[in-house]
Amino acid sequence: MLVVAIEKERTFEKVAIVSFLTILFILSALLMLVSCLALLLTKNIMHACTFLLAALLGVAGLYLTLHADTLAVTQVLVYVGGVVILMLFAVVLTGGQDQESITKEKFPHLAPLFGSKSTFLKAFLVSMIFFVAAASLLRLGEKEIVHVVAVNYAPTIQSLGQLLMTDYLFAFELVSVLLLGALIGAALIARPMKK
Amino acid sequence: MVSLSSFLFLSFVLFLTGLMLVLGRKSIIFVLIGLELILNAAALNFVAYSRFVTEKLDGHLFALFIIVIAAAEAAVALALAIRFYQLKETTHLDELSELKH
Amino acid sequence: MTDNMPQFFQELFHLETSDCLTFLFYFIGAFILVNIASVIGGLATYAERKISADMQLRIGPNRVGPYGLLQFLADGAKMLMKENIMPLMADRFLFNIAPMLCLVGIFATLAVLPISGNLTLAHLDVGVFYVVAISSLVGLGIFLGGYASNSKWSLLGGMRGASQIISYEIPVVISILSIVLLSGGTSFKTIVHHQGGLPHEWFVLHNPFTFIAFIVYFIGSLAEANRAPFDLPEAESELVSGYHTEYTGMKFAFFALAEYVEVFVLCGVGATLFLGGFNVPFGLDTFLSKTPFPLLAEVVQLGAFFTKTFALYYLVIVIRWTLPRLRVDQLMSLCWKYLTPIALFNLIGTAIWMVYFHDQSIVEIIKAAGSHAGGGH
Amino acid sequence: MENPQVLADSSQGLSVFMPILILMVLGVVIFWGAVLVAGLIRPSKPSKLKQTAYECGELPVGQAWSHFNIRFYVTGLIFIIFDVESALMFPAASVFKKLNSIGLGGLALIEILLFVMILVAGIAYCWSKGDLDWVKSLSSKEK
Repeated sequence: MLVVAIEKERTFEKVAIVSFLTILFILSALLMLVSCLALLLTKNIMHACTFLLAALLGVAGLYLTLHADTLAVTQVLVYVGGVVILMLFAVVLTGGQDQESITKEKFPHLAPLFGSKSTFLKAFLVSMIFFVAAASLLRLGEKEIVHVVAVNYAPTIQSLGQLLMTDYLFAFELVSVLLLGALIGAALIARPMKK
Repeated sequence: MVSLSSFLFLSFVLFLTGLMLVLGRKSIIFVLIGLELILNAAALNFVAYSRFVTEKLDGHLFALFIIVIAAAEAAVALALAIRFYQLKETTHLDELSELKH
Repeated sequence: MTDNMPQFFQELFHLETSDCLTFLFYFIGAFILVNIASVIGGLATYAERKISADMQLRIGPNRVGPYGLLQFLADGAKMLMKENIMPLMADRFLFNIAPMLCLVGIFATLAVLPISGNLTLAHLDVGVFYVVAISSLVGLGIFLGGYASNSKWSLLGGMRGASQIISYEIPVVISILSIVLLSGGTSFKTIVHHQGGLPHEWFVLHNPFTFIAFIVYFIGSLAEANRAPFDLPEAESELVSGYHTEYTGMKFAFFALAEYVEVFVLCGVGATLFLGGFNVPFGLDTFLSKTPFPLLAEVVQLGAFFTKTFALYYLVIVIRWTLPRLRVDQLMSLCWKYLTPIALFNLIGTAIWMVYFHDQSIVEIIKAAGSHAGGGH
Repeated sequence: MENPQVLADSSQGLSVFMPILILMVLGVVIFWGAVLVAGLIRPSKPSKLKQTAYECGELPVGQAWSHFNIRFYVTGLIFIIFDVESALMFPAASVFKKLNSIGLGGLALIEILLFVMILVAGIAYCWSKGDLDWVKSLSSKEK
């Protein structure tokens, strides 16, 4: 058993066992954070789509650590195999990446939020520090609840399908009507214009 | 230790990145990327709470519906972006100022 | 019955189960599987050139190694020596990422390939669903490859390749759905468990709808791997080998390797879904697993899986040298106007068949009718 | 081995995803390893002419990122609607056999039938409006 002390909780002495769960969590969280940061810094829109792809794969990895394997696979199938490819098509169809995508000029009359990239990074860092401080403050009070997963919490594809077909049946049928609306609407919009 | 607060932190970062992309960028496609991230942050929260607190599968189904509707929304939004490009030959949002093209 | 591969070996060699030992077994298994898949990809190029030579009454490669078997190693070495040229205005970051995406997408599907009862690396609960999802990374890699090399031909090839792959993914997924409907689970283990060893127990002969689903799956997977009559994106004559025109050296080799390994994975999944995967006829594997050498049962199951997969692979290669190439509009209308409606009505047909006949296959119905008629006199 | 908190193991032990992670990392390592090794072995004499895009020998004309027809997007659009439909159908299909065995098969069949038929109506609309055919020459439409 690879026993490595990751962090000593202040409230109680707990040696974290490096299990695959923690490794998977760290890797996917790292992938997501790095790609989120890269998304903020990049100007090239194709790179942005690739970093979006990496962020979505990171979120799929996080779903795995939450034992939600069906959701992770749906996320990969729908987002990675659909939405990102659609965005790449849209980027190519809207003239590649020659437009300027970052607000270059400063908006004196508007709040600094619409400032240049540097203000964003400063804002990002300040909010990070604020969040970490708040989390650590709150954590003092929060005693680690020993958490036992109930047996019936089995997020397999069968239990999800059963819930979908029985309790959420109305939503299941409604989603197909929504998809029909989206299909007809988008096809109507994207039809070549008759000049 | 992997606990609920770590997932809340991660979805907070996702939400923040999405928000900053939506507000700070001037190209339509960037705004849509930011939107996708915000939707993902919400879905991640649902699953995290369903795993650590409620232990019921409703969170999973809600996240599934979020993914489905986000995909349909992205399809329509990108169709609008392409039509906007056909009319105005640019995707810069400042051109999107009049109601009638 | 142990549930995953490391436990099987730990019991085989009577080791105590431990965390890093599981990781070690998984790592060795993954490494061996990757090498086997690459060698199969290489041998596929050799087999393709040899079979096409036979069909055109000429002798295929026979210089390198006995009967030209090491030809693919010679090609690999040549690729290593080729200079890596990147076009001037190309997008350097995407240019390198694209072949890596293809490769990672294909290697990730290998984890779930159901080679045999205990030797498959990961018996996922969502096996088939996972294979469909991860193999959509390839379409992305192809599009980025086409876009990044900054030439009109490769961009057009990349867009055509990506739109062909994503549109043919729909008939493939819907025909897989009718099999999931029939076997009541997306994990490969339950799908194979519901099929027997003998052909009449396979899903392909279960009912007419699954037979049509097999044909739709086969055509769709041909198109998804850019093979045979659907290889327009890399058609030599029109688009100057499409999206990987600007790639030279090892990156081009990895694009080609990803394509051949993808055909192997799609044939393997097709054999598992429709032709009974690693089921051995007459229950030979259960008999062997009781003998002191349980590994023999695995070897027999491996043999069953690989013969079925290579039979499908041979069909893919023969089709390539018999059918002419489709035009783009024929290709797209075939997918959307013929395959997708057929696959959708097929799905409904399978559901109706299951409700009406209570999941019985044709053979069982005939037997039941026969025994009923016989016993009824 | 498992996280001590998750006592009652839910669907599958998380270690079943370990080979997937290993294979993905292996793919990346093999790709970059081969490219770097090849970088050492092979000659590298970049020249202006060698790095121009290949246009059957002539000098390339115009920018690559030119304007494209929209039919690529319409195909992608129809794909994503059906992709999402199949993503929702997978959980429903994997439970159909169990529902059928306990006698609820007819009800489940009607649900799936309704779900699929609504989307078949969508594709019928696109077919009738000519979105599915690849070459949309408007002139042929008027004749």
